[in-house]
Amino acid sequence: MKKIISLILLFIICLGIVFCLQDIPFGAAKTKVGHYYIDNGREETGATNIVTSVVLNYRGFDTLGEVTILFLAAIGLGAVLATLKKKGKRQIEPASLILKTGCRFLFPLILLFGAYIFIHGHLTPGGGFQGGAIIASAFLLVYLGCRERKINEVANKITESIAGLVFIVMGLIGLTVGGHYFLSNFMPKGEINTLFSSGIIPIIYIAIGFKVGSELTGIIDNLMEKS
Amino acid sequence: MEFLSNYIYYIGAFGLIFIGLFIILVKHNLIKVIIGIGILDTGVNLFLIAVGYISKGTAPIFSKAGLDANNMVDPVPQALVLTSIVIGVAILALALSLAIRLYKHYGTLDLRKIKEQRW
Amino acid sequence: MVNPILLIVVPLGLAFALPIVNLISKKIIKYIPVLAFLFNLILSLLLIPKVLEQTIIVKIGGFHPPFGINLFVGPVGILFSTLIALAGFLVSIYALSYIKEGPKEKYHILYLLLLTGATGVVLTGDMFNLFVFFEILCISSYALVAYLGNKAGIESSIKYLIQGSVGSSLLLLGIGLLYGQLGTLNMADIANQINSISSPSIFVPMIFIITGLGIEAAIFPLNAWLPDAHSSAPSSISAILSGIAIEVGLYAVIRVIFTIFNASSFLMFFVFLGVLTLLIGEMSAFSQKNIKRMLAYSSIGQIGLIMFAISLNTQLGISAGFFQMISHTLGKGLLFLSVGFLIYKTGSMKISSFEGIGKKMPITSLLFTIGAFSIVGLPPFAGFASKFMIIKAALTTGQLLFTVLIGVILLGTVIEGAYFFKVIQSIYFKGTTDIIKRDEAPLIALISMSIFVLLIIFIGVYPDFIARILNSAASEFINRIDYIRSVLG
Amino acid sequence: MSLELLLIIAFSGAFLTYLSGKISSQLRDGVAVLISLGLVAIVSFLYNVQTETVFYQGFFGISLILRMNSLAWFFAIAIVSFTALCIIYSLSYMKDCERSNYYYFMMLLINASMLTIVLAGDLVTFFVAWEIMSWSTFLLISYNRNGALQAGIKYIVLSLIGSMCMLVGILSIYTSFGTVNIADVANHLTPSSVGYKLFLLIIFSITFGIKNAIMPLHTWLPDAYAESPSPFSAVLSGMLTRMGVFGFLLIMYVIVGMKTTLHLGRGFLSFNTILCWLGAITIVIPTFIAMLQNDAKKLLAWHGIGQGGYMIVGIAFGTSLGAAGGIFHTLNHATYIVLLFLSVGAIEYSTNGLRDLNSLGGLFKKMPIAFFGGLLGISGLIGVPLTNGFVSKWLIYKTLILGNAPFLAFAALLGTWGTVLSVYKFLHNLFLGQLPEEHKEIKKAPLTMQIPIVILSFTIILFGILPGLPLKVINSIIVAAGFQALDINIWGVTSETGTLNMLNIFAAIAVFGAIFWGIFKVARKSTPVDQYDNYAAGAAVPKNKYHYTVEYYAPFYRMGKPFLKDIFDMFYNRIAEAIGSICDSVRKIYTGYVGSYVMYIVLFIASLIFVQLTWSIF
Repeated sequence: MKKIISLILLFIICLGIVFCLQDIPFGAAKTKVGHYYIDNGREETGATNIVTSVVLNYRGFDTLGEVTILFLAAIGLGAVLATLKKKGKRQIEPASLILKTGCRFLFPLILLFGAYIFIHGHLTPGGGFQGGAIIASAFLLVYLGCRERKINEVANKITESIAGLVFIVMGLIGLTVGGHYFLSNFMPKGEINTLFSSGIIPIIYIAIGFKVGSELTGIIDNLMEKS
Repeated sequence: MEFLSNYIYYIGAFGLIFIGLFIILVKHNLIKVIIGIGILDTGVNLFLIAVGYISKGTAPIFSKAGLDANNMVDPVPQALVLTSIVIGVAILALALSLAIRLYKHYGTLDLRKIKEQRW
Repeated sequence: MVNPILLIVVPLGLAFALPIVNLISKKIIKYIPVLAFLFNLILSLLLIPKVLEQTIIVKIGGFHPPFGINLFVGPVGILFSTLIALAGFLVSIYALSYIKEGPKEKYHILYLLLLTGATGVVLTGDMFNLFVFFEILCISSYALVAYLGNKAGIESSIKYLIQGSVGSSLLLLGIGLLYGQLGTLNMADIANQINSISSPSIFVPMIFIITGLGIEAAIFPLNAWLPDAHSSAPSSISAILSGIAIEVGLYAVIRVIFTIFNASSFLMFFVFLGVLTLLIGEMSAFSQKNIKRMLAYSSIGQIGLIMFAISLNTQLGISAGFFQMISHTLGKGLLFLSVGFLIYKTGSMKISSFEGIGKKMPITSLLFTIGAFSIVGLPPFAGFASKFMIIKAALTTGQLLFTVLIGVILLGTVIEGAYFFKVIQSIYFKGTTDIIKRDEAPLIALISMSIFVLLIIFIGVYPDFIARILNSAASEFINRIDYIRSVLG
Repeated sequence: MSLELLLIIAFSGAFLTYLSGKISSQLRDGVAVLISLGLVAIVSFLYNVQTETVFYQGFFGISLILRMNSLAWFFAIAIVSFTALCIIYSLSYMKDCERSNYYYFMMLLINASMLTIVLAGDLVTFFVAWEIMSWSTFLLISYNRNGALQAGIKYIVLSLIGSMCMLVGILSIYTSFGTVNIADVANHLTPSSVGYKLFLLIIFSITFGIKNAIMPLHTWLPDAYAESPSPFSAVLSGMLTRMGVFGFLLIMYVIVGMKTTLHLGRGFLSFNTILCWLGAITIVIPTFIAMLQNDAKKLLAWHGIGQGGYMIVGIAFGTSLGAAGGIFHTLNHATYIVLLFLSVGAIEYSTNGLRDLNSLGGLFKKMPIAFFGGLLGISGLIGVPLTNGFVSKWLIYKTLILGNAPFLAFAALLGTWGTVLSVYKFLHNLFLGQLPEEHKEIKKAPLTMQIPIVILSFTIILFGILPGLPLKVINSIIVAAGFQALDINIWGVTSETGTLNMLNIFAAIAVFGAIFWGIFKVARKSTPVDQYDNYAAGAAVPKNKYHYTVEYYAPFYRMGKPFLKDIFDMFYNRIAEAIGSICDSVRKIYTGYVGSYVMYIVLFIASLIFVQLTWSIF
């Protein structure tokens, strides 16, 4: 009965959306704002990856919010799981030697790859979030492979905080020096398509990379340890 | 057939959205409901990407010279999806942690039995 | 130069810095929210005269509005940000003595972020940015509802989360549909172009957006999370959720309806929905045994009243709605805060357990009583002035329908009065007559609650104090052309 | 002395009393008495002053006005004097009670708010003061705990309904005319339509009818009177309830205006005729219900309702004689009902809270002052010549007879018969008959309780013999309302169809009284016996076996009980229960199952889309 009602209701919503979608033809030419970004993005921000220029410059404030949400998730997760009583030492079956060695071997490589991704965020596909996620996966690998190892929570927290503060401070510097706009790209844009270009974007992306990496690691840590 | 090829992304996106909603509506298990939320999120993200797509377009990255700016897909939805994915992750993480705590309290994840807060 | 962006950035930065501060010293973290919102309060108050003269458009990153994100600091925005900062400041003072257990630094971070999200929602001029800040608001609420980690809190939190995330998905879907049609995310730009597209394809995204925002705003069929969440959260958070969060949600809804979609025909539906919300809320509250649940249902009722007032779509009606929001924030905030210590001392949320507490905690009980009087709308408290204005607004329209609906609303008020007075009777006139040892709430909490009381009485006696800003706020909603012009230039 | 200052003294006095109570209770008593007597002095100095001042403009820019005229002064002096007497009375009555600071604070706050009501020159001030009065009264009604809680809720709910009606009325006036100044409103209202006037009259009548306890709206009153502390019951019945009469005067004769109010409507269905009939019903039924009461205060409470009917009949009948009678009756009623409540209070005080008529009796010798107070009180209530009740009732009867309203007159008379029967029960069961054993040794009522009783007894006689004193003020009130002036002299009223001259009546009664006293003295044959010197069928009656006061009027009780139920009260209770159960079922929609919550959300969207796609109304 409930299923039938649900289906009927969803069908009605579906009809409404179909009516609406008639006005949004699939695969049509770009819309106003997008067009502007593609045309002017390189000159205004100095990034070849237009998505990055949108994420960090045109809509940088959204990204600040986004970073905040991830931070929020990490803190919220901690708050929810904090009062959980830890069970006694969990019986951990040590991993095999091959797995351990593999982990040890892969761990720095993954970190390096993650760093590469977020450092080159303004040039190639990728960026802070992707790179951060890759870094976090390295820590997850350690958790899975070398089970007795733990991350240094204090260091993790400090990284997280400082990375967040860097973002804010960069924005505030923009507010004071760069034409009095928050998050304005006050640094020299450099030569397009080189590593040291596009002003504050790489700096912020590095900060985001660290922040996302440490936050996701924190989440993994919390979920592994407290449950 | 042409219709399908024209609208396949929309159909896929809304298919996911409705599957997600349907799961949330009819399933009793909390984990399944959380999976439903995940599917719903994914559907919305897919829809956003589909909105920005143009036929046979390339990624909006000027990685090498000679790329046609008119043939690039809209970068805005991609930026939005980036944000939306992060939000989805945050919600899922929080939901799972809550599910863990809830299981500790109730010993079940059947939402029909978790009804202490009502009326 | 005072830049309104600091209203968002400073609390955010402090929230990011809090984990480090916690490592240095665990004692000072609880003062950080106080400082942050004191700063916000001062900044907002400084900005008010400037904003009333001319709206401030903050371009973030220096990009011109349709291409970059902008903040729209108009009378409404500054009114709300002042209110948020004020409530945040007072509640954080209260929390100095109230939050004693749990991971405290996480509480303070979440609290800061909750109110930052709220400030962002009211100030932003970009649709997607609205969504982002809305999510900050929602996710921090989910976490804070579960903060105590008890059965009720976790259960309410997960239910809230499920409904909230469905809502946010719908909201994002609506934004996506809108973007697909108009190719822009800036609110003013959307508003500018909205007349160019056909009505069914604008209606569907509007419904999705309104529903998504309406879940947080506790509009009637979407508000099932509210009684659970507000009653299970720590009382300081309940005060913020009831006083700020749902009102910010409602702000977002009406901003969407008025400014973006200009859907005045939809407002007629909202009038009825408002009355329905009010009745459902008050009737559900009527026979509650649990005090916090009762207050939560009463918030639903108040939201209905605000919806009704604003949906009248007149200058007077909208400013009356804002006035009611202010008086609700103050009144309900005070009620939740005072109830927090009543519950703390009796160890139970049952109304019956408060019998005779009037002797044990006379000041806290008095504060509760004043809050209740204000919410019911008795003079000389703020609730009366706002209710006066709402009825005046409804009668000024001269339509018989609104007069009849006002009758229904006043019936709801009578029900509200009945259950509040029952609680007051239990507090003062039930239980033993023996002399009980005084066991008052801590001084710092009493001070913060007393400021609420002073404001309630001051605004109730001298409503003209905020009349100007309310009027400008209402004009901002009525004149959407001005909004568009001031953003797009 | 400006009116603002008067009100500032009144309100700040209340707070000052509360604060001084924190220091010492003697100080508080002193401050309370000082404030209340001071108010009496100030108000009496304001006699014959006519002023109007704007005192505040911060409330949405509305000019809030205080105004003094004869109507306001008449009520103001009554309010402050009765409250002062009750405060003095309370000094010993409330001595050992808990929360006495709170009690005095609320008494003075109610006093101040009533004062503001009568001095209000605009409707917003009126409403604000009205509401302050309502909630502070609620807080004081609930003071006695237990049964008082129910009474308090009943009171405040009805009161809220009333004030919401009034709020709508006031705001409708404000939005129509842009002013709330009573005088201006009266001017603006003259040319407006009959329907609008009728709407205003009805909506305000609900408010004032609830406060004045007109018959279908009276249900809060008996419990509230009975459960309050006695001095407050006195204020409640004497003045607070009669704010309803003030309100009726205001809306009928000041705002809407005398000429339009009378015969607004068609024939029998005119507004004031219906009000008259409601008044008549209010006279008759409660008086007979009162007869069946066994709680002394409840008995008085029902009389309070009944006497309110006389005032309404007098005012609503709409002749100068009637209006004067109604207003005068308000004052007289206050005098004797306050006196009666204070007497009952004295008994309560002496017998540790007993007020059950079945278990008391024979207190005449123990408490002579209370007895004389009670005696004069009931005489006033009945309307025995030489008491003030006689004069006002005479005016009302005369109005009804002259106005060709025999049925109303009969109802008024019937009410008096009922009153005679029931108050005799009151007097007998309290003071006459046998003294129960356990009351042999009772506390003596202290001086501060006796002084108000004596003063009030004196006032009853004074106004009974010299009705011209208050009637002079009343005359100016009715003249201001647009009625013809009455020909008043110090002894009574002159009119073409018959003159009331208390001097003649006084002389006649004095002569007859002297004769009867002489006969009684000369022909006296009785011998006093001890209380327990009783015999039945030759055997000594065991103590406490035959107690005269138990089941007084038992046959009548059996006859009347099926008919004299308070059906309205039952009706309201039924409604309240129904609303309660509806409310209870409404909240069941919050089932606790999150799937259904999401279903609501989806349903909301789907139905809106469905409506839009089908009819496209948005």
